[in-house]
Amino acid sequence: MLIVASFSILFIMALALLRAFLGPTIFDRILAVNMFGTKTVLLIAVLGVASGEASFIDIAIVYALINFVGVIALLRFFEYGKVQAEKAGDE
Amino acid sequence: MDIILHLAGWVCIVAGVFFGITGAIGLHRFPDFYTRIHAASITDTLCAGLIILGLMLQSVSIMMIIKLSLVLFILAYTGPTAAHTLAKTARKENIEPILDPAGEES
Amino acid sequence: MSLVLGLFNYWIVIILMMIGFYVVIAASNLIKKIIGLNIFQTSVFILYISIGKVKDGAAPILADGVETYANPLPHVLILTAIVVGVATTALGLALIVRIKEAYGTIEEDEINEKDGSL
Amino acid sequence: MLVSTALATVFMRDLFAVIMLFGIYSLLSAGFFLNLSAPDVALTEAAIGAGISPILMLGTLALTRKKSESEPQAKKSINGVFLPLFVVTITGATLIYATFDMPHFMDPEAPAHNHVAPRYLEQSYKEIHIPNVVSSVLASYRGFDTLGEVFVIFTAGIGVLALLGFLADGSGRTYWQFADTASLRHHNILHVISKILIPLILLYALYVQFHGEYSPGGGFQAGVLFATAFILYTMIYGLQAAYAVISPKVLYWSMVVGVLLYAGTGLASVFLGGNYLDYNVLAHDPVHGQHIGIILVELGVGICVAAVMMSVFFNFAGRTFDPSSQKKGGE
Repeated sequence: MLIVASFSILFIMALALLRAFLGPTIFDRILAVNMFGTKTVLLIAVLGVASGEASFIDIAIVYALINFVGVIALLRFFEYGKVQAEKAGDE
Repeated sequence: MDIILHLAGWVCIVAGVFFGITGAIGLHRFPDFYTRIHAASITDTLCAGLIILGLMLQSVSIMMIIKLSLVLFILAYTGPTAAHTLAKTARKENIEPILDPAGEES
Repeated sequence: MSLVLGLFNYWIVIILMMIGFYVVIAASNLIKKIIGLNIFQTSVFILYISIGKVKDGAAPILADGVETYANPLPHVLILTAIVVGVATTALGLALIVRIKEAYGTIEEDEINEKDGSL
Repeated sequence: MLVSTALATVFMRDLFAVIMLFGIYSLLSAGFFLNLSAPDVALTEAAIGAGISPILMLGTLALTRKKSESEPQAKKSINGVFLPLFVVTITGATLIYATFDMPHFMDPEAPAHNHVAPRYLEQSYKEIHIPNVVSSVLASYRGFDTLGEVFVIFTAGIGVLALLGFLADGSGRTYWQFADTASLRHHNILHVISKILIPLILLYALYVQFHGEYSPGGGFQAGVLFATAFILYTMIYGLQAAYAVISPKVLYWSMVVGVLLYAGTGLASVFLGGNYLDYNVLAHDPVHGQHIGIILVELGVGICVAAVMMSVFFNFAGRTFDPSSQKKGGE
């Protein structure tokens, strides 16, 4: 049963990946990346419970944190690049 | 008692997976960026929360439950924040939402 | 059939490696080249880790009642290799920044042109 | 999962958003490592592949990007596409031919498993008394290798500093822009949340550092996590605020201190009558000595990695368009 759960999470991940490829705007991609990360966390948690190893959950925690930082970084540098492009355009 | 917990866990996991799949389909079917954020954040919070709750009900060791609740805590904080920041930045970048409901048909 | 299943991981590694290799050769953008290098690197990591996997083996953290473990040696090597990899990537990116400042571009052809015209 | 990993990379080269996809790719490969029962490696790959390296690449991108960014891709000649493809196909075919001699996947009889690995697995608990074999091999049996790796990281950090310029004076003119113009200062919710999250990440990094003997983790991962917390802080509050918390000088010194702590542990064991990096002599009985040695060494690694990552990030973040180089680029 947990196998079924993990496979359906994989399916969701595939859909999110597709959105990341297709995404018309850059924000769609970031959104898909974020969702993908969350689903990875879930997948690891499911695998951890299925195999009964508590140490897998540690990794899930790290993923959750890092994923957030990554998304913020994407947004951050997107804005940053915009500001610089405007500045370069002004000169 | 054990069986009830087990069953409740499965119900949570199945519901979570259901929400996840609907959200993922919504991510593809919805017409513009803001509705897609809605779909994605449903999967981020509801699906993730339910699945982890289900796993907590399933798991045996107390350590694993503590760690899972930590994961739940972090996800509950980061998911909505990321979605909010994303939406705010997108609005600043002048991504237009589709406001006219009839426009969806075309 | 067992041949395919037994060697599947190597093939995946080779496909990944060749993709990375292709990107390194063909892409003219220097940042893309670095990314290709990273893909190549990751394929090597996967190769090592998949060598380290033993059938039914648990993660190499000793516990009671577990008989077989995965081979810890590749894990150690790759663990350090990942960190070293990111350090070298950072060095490469720093070089790119300097190239951009010196040449005003990070496309390989344009850099060659500029060198030729000097 | 394997197939989707390959798929991800195949599509990756098409788009300018490759960096984002590269983050996904790292996550996938980390999940793959996890499946292959290598939690330590998965932890490292997650922290680095999904965190640090995309951030650094984005930093480079932000520094080097100009308005015309996707234009040059269209003008690839046939020669430029098919020749590499040809070379790649030939090489790949040769390599696949070579795999027919390789031992099968998950085969316990493969030569890799019959060399020193069984000894590590059987003896290390007796000799070192640490459940996580990866940690004990990393810090003790292969201490020399790890020392070398730490020096490589240290050197790379120095190299980046040399290339992107020292900013030790703290008040230079080039990086004030970064702090003012674009920090995510207007996002109030983000501020509050990251105030909660940053201590959590720091705490977790310490847990990974000092619990590394019992669960996946150790100096490398902890250092990266630690750096990630500071990077988050920098991204949200701006560079000046980050300098106020931890100044570049402290970073440079802690880089050196980390390496010296590692090397010094080795020297200490020499002075106490053992070999270099032979921790047995550090305490009255060997097992205890090994514990002390591993903890010290991991601490050194952690400090060094964290300091290098942070200073590299600060260098990238602090670098903005220099007006002079801007003019040169316009010519």
